[in-house]
Amino acid sequence: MLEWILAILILIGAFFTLVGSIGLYKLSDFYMRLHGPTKASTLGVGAILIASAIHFSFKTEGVSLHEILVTLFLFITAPVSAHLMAKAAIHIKVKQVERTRQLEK
Amino acid sequence: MSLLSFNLPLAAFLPFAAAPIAAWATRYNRLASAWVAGLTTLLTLAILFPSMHAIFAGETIIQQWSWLPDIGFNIAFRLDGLALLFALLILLIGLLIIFYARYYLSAKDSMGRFYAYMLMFMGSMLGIVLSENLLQLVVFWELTSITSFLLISYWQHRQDARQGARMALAITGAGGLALLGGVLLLGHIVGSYELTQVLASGDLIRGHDLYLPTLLLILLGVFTKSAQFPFHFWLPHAMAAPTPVSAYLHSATMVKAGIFLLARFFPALSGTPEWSWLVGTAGMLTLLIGAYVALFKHDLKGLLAYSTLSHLGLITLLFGFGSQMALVAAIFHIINHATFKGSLFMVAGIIDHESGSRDMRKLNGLFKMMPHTAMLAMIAAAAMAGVPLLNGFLSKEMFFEQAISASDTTLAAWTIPALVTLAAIFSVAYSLRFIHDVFFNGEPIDLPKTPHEPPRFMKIPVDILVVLCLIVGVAPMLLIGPILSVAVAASLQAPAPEFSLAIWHGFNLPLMMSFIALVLGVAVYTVRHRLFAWHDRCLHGIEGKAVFDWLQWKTIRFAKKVTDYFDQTTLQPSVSWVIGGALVLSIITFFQFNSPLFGDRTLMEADVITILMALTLIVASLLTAVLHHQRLTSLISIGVVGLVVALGFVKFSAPDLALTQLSVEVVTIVLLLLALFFLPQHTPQERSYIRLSRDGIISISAAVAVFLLTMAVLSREYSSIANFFIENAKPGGGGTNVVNVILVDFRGFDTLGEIVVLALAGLGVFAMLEGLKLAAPAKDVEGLEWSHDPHPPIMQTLTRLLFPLMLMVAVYIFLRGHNLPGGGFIAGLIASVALISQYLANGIDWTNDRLRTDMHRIMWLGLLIASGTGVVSMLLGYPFLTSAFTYLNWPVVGKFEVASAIAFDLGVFLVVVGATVMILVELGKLSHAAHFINVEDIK
Amino acid sequence: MEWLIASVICVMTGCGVYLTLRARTFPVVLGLTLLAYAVNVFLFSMGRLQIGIPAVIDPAAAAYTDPLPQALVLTAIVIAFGMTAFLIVLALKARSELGNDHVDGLHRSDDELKATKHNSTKTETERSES
Amino acid sequence: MSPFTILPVLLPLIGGILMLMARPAGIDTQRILSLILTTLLVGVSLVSFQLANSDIYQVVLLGNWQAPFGIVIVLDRLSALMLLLTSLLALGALWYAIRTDTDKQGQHFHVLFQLQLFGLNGAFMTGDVFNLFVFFEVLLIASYGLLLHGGGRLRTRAGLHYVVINLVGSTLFLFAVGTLYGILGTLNIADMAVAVRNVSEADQGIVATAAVLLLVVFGIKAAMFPLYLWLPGAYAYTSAPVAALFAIMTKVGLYAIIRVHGTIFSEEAGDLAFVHIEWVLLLGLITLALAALGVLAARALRRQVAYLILASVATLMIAIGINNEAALAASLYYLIHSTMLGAAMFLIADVIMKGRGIYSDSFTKAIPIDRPIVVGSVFMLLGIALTGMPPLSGFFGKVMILNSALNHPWFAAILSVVLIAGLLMIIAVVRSGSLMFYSVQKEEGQKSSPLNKSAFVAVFLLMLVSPLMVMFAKPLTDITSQIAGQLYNGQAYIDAVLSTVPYGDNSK
Amino acid sequence: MILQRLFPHPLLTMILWGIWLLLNNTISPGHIVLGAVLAIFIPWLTSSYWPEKITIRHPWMLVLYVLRVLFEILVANAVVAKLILGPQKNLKPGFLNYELKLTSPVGIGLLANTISLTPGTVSCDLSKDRRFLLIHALHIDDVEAIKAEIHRKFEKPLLEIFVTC
Amino acid sequence: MLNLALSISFVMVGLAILLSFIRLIIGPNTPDRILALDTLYINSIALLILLGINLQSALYFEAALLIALMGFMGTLALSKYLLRGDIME
Ligand code: NA
Ligand code: NA
Repeated sequence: MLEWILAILILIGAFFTLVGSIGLYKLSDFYMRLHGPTKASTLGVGAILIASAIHFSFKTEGVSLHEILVTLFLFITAPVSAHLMAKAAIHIKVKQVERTRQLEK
Repeated sequence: MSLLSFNLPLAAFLPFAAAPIAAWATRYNRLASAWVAGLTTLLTLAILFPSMHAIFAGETIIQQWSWLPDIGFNIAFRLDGLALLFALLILLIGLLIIFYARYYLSAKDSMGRFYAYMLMFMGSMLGIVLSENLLQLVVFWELTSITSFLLISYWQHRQDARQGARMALAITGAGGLALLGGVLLLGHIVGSYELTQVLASGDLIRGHDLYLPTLLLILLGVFTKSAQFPFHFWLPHAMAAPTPVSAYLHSATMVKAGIFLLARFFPALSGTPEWSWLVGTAGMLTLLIGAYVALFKHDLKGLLAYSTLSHLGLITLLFGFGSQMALVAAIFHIINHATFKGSLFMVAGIIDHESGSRDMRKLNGLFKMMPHTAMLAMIAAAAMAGVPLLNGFLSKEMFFEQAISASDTTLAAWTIPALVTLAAIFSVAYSLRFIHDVFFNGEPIDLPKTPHEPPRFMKIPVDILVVLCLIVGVAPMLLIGPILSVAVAASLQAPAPEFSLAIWHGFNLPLMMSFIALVLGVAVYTVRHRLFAWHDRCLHGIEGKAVFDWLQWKTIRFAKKVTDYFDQTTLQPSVSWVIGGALVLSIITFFQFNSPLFGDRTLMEADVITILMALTLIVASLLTAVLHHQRLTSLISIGVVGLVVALGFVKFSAPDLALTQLSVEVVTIVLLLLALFFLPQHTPQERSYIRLSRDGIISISAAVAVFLLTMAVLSREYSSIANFFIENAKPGGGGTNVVNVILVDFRGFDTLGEIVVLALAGLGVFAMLEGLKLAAPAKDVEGLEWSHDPHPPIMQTLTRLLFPLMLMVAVYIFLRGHNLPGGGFIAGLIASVALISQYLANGIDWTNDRLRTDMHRIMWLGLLIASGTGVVSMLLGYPFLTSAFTYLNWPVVGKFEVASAIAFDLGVFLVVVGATVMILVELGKLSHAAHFINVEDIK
Repeated sequence: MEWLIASVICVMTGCGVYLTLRARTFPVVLGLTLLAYAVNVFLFSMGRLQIGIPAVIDPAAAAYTDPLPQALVLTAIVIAFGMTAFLIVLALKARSELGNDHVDGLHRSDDELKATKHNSTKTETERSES
Repeated sequence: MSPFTILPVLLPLIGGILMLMARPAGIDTQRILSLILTTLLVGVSLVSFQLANSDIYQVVLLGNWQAPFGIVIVLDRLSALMLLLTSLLALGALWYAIRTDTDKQGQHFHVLFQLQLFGLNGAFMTGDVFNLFVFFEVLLIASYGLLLHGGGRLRTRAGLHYVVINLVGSTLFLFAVGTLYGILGTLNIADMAVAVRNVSEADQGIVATAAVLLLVVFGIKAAMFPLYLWLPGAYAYTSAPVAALFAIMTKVGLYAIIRVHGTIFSEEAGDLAFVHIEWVLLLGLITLALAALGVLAARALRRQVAYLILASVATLMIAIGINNEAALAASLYYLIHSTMLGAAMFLIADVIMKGRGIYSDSFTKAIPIDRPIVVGSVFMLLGIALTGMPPLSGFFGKVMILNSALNHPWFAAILSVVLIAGLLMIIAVVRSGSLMFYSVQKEEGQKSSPLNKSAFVAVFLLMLVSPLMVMFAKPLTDITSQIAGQLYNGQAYIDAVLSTVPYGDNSK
Repeated sequence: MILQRLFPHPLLTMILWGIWLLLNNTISPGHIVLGAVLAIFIPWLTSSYWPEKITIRHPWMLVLYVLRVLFEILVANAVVAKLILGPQKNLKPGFLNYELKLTSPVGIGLLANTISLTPGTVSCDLSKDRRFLLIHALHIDDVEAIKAEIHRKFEKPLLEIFVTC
Repeated sequence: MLNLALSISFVMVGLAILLSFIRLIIGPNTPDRILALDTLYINSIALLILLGINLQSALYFEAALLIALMGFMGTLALSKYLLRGDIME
C-alpha cells in the first residue's frame, strides 16, 4: 500500500517535472516558457518531496518532515527568479508571439 | 710558525691587502698610493727573499693547506726555479713600473685607483706563478683577466679604452674558462689538482683518451692569454691602456702567463705530435704576423704591441720545438724580452708624455730634444732587433739554432729556418723604424707639445732595464745563468741540460741567419715607403678585431633571435609550451616502460541517467568553448557544467563535495558577472586559422591524454590508506563525517593553508581594486538604456525574508558538518550568499550601513581562531593542530559533543565569509568609481 | 561508468585548454575554471567510483567510499575559487592598465618597445586581428 | 620531536594575522612588527638549523596522527637550510622595501610578505605531497599579490601571465598527485617512497608518467625549459624587493624536485629509480643555454638580471641532474649563492635604475649615477659572482659542480654548456656594466637621484654573502655535503617519518 | 521594550524555530533549546535588514491562506499541464495589469509570489508607484475574470492578514 | 513496484533535464537560457530527491535544500545583469 502511494507520488512528481520542461522546450515565446518551471517547482518537486518524506518517515525511526523546507525555500525563491527573468525579458524587449494579448491601455 | 712556512701565500696576498690601502691613501696625499704600492712590492720581495736560497739549491718549496679536499681544491703554493724567475720578473719590473707611473700619470688621473688595480694585478700574477694547486691557479688566472680589464679601461671615458678592455676580457676570459675545463680534465686524469702530481704523471696524461681535449682546452687558455694567433688581436687594442700598464701587463707579465703555463705543463703535456703541431703552428704564425704587421703600425705603441706578439710567438714556437734546449732558449728569451720590451714601452710612454703624440709620422728628430731617452731607446731597440752584445741577440741565436735542429725532424726541412729568418728580417726593420722614424728622420710635425727630456726619475726605470740588457748581453752567465738554470730545471722537472750563454759560438748557421736578418732588415726598412703603400692597398683593414666584432655581433643577434622567439611577452605561447611540454614529457616517459595502458579492474555498468548527465556535461563544456565569443552565454553554460558536476558528486557518494560545488558555483557566477560588466561582452573572432588549429591540436591532445590517464588509473586496482580514516574518524576524531574529520583533523593543516589562500585571494583582490578606475558601459550591448529600477521591490522584500532563513541553514550546515555532510566551508559560503543576496537586492550602501563590519576583521578573526586551536594543542604539549573532543551532558539539552575541531571549523567559516564577501563586495564597489561610457566608445 | 567519467574529464580538459589558449582574459578565466572542474573530477575519481556509500559512519553501512580524494577535492575547489576570484579581478586590472582585455595588452608603450623590440611583426598583426 | 619544529611555519602565519590585525594601526606599526617578526624568524631558522644539524630528523605529526595518515612536518638538514636562506633573504628584502617605501605603494604588503614566508616555509617543511600543493598555492597567491604590488602597466601584464601559467601548473599538480594517489594510495612522501618499491611492472608506466608530470609542475616554479617563460617578465617588472624575495621562489621548485622526486624515486625505487633525472639534466642544459643567450640579448638591466637568475637556476638543475652526492652538495652551495646574490643583483638593478632617472634601466648612454664607485664596485662584484668568475662564490660553486660531473657520461655536454654560457654571460654583463658606469655623460637638466644609503645596506650585506661563502667555503661545503649525504640516504628519512609515534596515548 | 528588542519579529522567531526543528528532523530537547536560541539570535542579528515592521493580524489566516494556495496550485497544475501538452495554437497568452489594493511590501511580495507559483500566471513587474502588478498569463479567456479571481483567492485574504504600515 | 516507478521517474526527470538543456542550447535569447538554467536547477532537486529515495539515504537531502535556497542566486544575478549590467550597486 505504502509502496503504491510512493510510486504514484513519485510518478506524479516526475510527470509534472517533465511537463514543465516540455513546456520550456515547446512553447513558442519566452513569456510562455516562463510558465514551465513553475510547474516543475511546485507540483513536480512537491510530489516527489512528499514521497520522500513518507518514505523516510517509515523507513527510519521518527518522522521526516524536513522535505517541507525544500518546498518552502523553493516557494520563496522560484517566483523571485521568475519575476526577475520576466522583468529582464520585458526590459530587453524579448519578442512575444503575435497573438499575445497586450495591455489594455 | 715561522714566516717561511707561509711566505708564499703571504706574498700573493699582500698586494691584494695593500690595494684598498693604496686606494684609500690617495685621499690624503696624491703620491701616497705610489708609496704604498712601491713599499708593498719591496715587502713582497723581502718576504720571498728568505726562500731563494733553497730554490737556487734546487729545492722546491710547497706550502699547502687543506681547504676543499672533497673537490681537491687546496690552498697550495709552490716556489721553484720557474716560479721564482717569474715572481722576480713580476716584482722587479713591477717596482720599476710603479716608480715610472708615478711620473707618468697626470693630475687628472686617480692615483689611488691606478695603484690599487696595479697591486691587485700584481697579486694575481704572483698567484698564478706561485700556485701549486691548479684550481687555485685558475682563480688567479681569471683574476688577472679581471684586473687587466680594470687597468685597460682605466681611462673609462675613452671609448677605445672601454672596447679594448672588454675585448681583452672576453678573449682572455674565454681562455680562462677553457683553461678551467682543461684543468678539470687534467685533475680527472691524474686524480689530483696538485701540480706536483700532475707533473709526475706525464705519461699517464699523454696516454689518456682525454689527452687531446685536455691539451686543446689548456692551449686555448695559453693562446688567448699570450695573444697567439688567432687570438692575438686583443693585444693591440689593449694599448688603449696607460703606457705603464702596457709595459707591465702587455709585455712583461700578463701575456707571459700563457707562456708560463707552457713551461709549467711542459713535462706533463709536451712530447707529442699534437703538442708540436698545435703549439708550433700557433707560435710560428704569431711570430710572422706580429713581425710583419709591426712594421706597418704608425703608432709607437702599436708597433711595440705587434712586436710583442711576434716575440710571444717566438717563445711559443720554441716550446713547440719541444726540445730541452728550446726550453732554455724560451725561458731565456722571456727574460730578455721583458727587459728590452719593458724599457721600450716606457720610452714610448715618455715620448707620448712629453710630445703628446705617438704617431711616428709626426714624431721626427727627437734625438736633439731628448738625447738620453733616445740612447736608451736605441739600445733597447737594438736588443729587440737581435744586435750582438745585447741580450736579445743571445736568445735569438739560440732560437735560430733550435729552429734549425727542429727542421731536421720535419719533411720540409728548410721552411722553419726560412720563416724564422723572414720574421727576424721584419724584426730588424721595425726596430730600425722605431729608432729612425722617431729620433731622426727630419723635424717633428704638428706635435701638441714641444718635447724635451722627461723628469730625471722617470728615466731611472728605463736606465735600469737598459743596463740589464747590456749586462746580460755582455756577460750572460753572470746574471742570468743561475736563475735560468733553476728555472729550466723546474720547468723540465729534471736537471737542466748543459747550456752555455756565450756571446760567441763561432761562425755557424744561426749567426748567418742573424746576419741575413740584419742586412735584409735594413733593406726592407729602406724600401718601407713602397711597402707601406702596397700594404695599404692590399691588406689594409684585415684585422682580427673585425672578425671578433662580427662574431660578437652575430652572437648577439642570434641570442636576440632565440630569446625573442621564446620570450615574446605573450601568454599563449607560454601556456602552449607548458601544456605541450607536459604532454611530450609524459608520453615519452610512459613509453619507456613496458606497462599496458589499461589494467584489468572490473568496471562499473553505466546507467541511463548517468549517461544522460555525462552527455549534458560534455555538451555544456563544448558549448562553453564554442560559444565563448558570446561571453554571457558561455557563462550560463559553464553554470550547467558546475551544476552537473555537483550532481555527479552526489551520484558517486560525495555529498560534501556536492554541497561545496553547488555553493561555489553560485558565488562564481555572481563573481564572473560582476567582472563581466567591465569587460567587452563579446570576444572578437580570431581569424588566424594557424593559431586555431594549433590550439585545437594542443587541446585535443591534452584531452586524449587526460582520458587515457584517467582510464589507466581507473582500470587498475589500488589499495589506499582510506581505511584508517574510516576506522578512526569516530573514535579518534569524534565525527562520523569522515570527509569533514579529514578536513578539520587528520589533514587540518591542508585546510589551514586553504583558508590562508582564500584570505590572500580576498586581500589580493582588495589590494588590486584599490584605486582601480574602469569604464563601465552606459548602455547594454544592444544599445539599450539600463533599466531604471536598480532594486526591484519584490526581489528586495523576498530576499530580505530569505536572509534569516539562509543564516539558519548556514548554522545548521555548520553544526552538522562534523557528523554529516556540511561543515564550516559550506556554511561559510551559504552565509556569504545570504549576505551577497542582500547586496544584490538592496545595493551596497544600504547593506553596508547595516553590516557595519569590516571583512578584514572577520578574516583575521577566522585565521586567528583556526590557528589558535592549533596553538592551544601545542600549549597542552600536543603537536600543532591536535584536536580534542568530549561529550557533555547538560540538563534539558542532553548529551552533546564538544570538539576543538568545531572551533577550527569556525575559523574556516569566518575566513570563508570574510574573503568571499570582501571579494564580491569590493568588486561590486567598482562601479562607484567607474565612469560610464557608451558602448560605441569602447568599440 | 569509468569510460563516462573519463570522457567527461577528457572533454572538460580539452575545452578548458582551448579556452585557456584564447587571446582575451575572460575566455581564459572560463578555461581555467573548466580545467579546475576537470581536474577536480579527476582527482575525485582517483578514489574509484562508488555509488551510494558515502563516507559517513553509519552502523548500517556495509562499505564506504574512499574519503581522502573527496577531502582533497574540497580543498582544491576552495583554492580554485580563490584563484578564479583573483584572476578575474586581475583581468579587470589588466584591462584598466593595458587599455583592453587582450592577455598581452594591445597598446605597448614606446619605452617598452625600445626595451624589448620584438622581432615578430607576425605576432603583432596576429594580435591586432584577434 | 620538538615543539619548536613547527615554529618556522607558525611564526609567519601568526605574523600574517598580526599584520592584518595591525592594519588600522598604520604602516609604521606594521613595519616595526614586520621587521621584528622577520628578525625573529631568522632566529628561529638559526635554531632550527642547529636542531637539524644531526642525523636525527625532527618530525612533527600534525594533529598527532601517525604518518602517513596525518600530515607531517619534517625538519632535516635540507629544509633547515632552506628556512635559513629564506629568512635571511626575507630580512634583506623587507629592509629594502621599507627603506624605499615600496611597501607603501599598495595595500597589504606586510600581510602578503609574512604569508609568503608561511607558504615558502610550509613548502620546505611538509612531508606530504598534497600539503605541498596547498603550500604551493599559498606561496603562489601571496606571490601574485606581491608581484602586482604597486601596480603599473608592465607589472600587471607580467602578473597576469605569471598567474595564468601557474594556474595551469596547479592543475597539472593535481593531475599528478591524483594519479599517484590512484596507484599508490597514499600521499605521504615517505610512504609513497615505500609504495613505489612495490609497484608492479604493469603500473610502473603510470607512476613514471605522474612523476614526470610532477616534474613539469616543479619545473614551472624552477623555470625549467620550456616552462620558464613566465620568469623574465615577472622578475623584470615587479618591484625590486619582491624580485629579490622571488630569488627563492625558483628554488622552491628545485627543492621540491630534490625532496619529492629524490625521496620517492630514489635508488631503491627499482625500475623507477631516478626516472626524472635525465630530464632534469637535459632541460637544465637547454635552460642554461637559453638563459645565457637571454642575458646576452637583454635590452635592459632588469631583464638581464632575470636571465642571470634563470642561468643560475639552470646551473642548479644541471647539478641536480648529475645525480651524485657531490653534485648535490655542490648544488646546495650554489643554491645559497644564487639566491642571495640574485636577490642582491635585483636590488642593485633597482638602485641603478632609480639613479639613472628617466633613462631607467635601459641599455642606453645616460647620466652618471650618484656614488658611482660604491654602486659600481658592488655591481661589479655581483657581476663577477653571478657570472661565475673567480674569486667569488659563483666560481667555486661552478667548479664543484663541474668537478662532480667528471665521471658523468654527459660530461662533455655539461662542461661545454656551462663554460660557454659563462663566457656569454661575462661578455654581456661586462657590456652592461661598462655602459652603466663608464659610458656616461652629464646632461643639462638631468639629475640623478641621490643614493638611498640606508636601503643600500641591504644590497651590500647580501653581496657580502659571496666573499663570506668563499672564506667559509670549507665549513659550508662540509654542511652541504652532510645535507647531500642525508638526502642520498632516503631510507633514514622514510624510517624517521613512518616510525614517529603520536604523542601520549597512542589511541588518543 | 526589552522584549521588543529581543524579539523584533516574533513571527519570524517562531518560523525560524520551526525551521530549525524541521531541518534537524527532530524535537529532541537539545535542539529545541538550540533552535530557540538561534531563532532569537538570528532575527536580532538581522533586525536592521528589516526596515519595516510586519504585523500580522490573524496568524491563523496565514495558515489558511497557505493551504488555499496549495490547493490552487494543485488545480492549476492540472489545467496548465493540459494546456502545455495540448496544441499550442489554442493558447492565448497575454499580459494584464493588475491593480493592487495591498500596500504592505511583504504583502505585495507574497501576492506576486503566489501569482507566480500558481501555474498559468507569472507576475512580471511592479509599477514604480507599487499600484500595478504586470502579469503574464499563459492563457487568457477573460481578463477581468482572472483579475477577479486573483483578488478573490489571494489578495483579499492577504489584505486581511497584513496590516498596513 | 517502487523500483519500477523510480526507474520511470528517473527517465522522465532525465528527459526533463535534457529538454531544459536543449532550450539552453537553442536559446534564442539570453532570458531563455537563464530560464533554462533555472529550470535545470529545479529539475536537479527532483533528481536528487529521487536519488535519495533510490539509494535509501538522507545524505543527499541537503544538496536539494541548498539548490532550493541558493540556486536562484544565479538567476537573480543573471537577470539583474540584463537589467542593469551592474548587479551590485
Ligand atoms: Na717619424
Ligand atoms: Na556595483
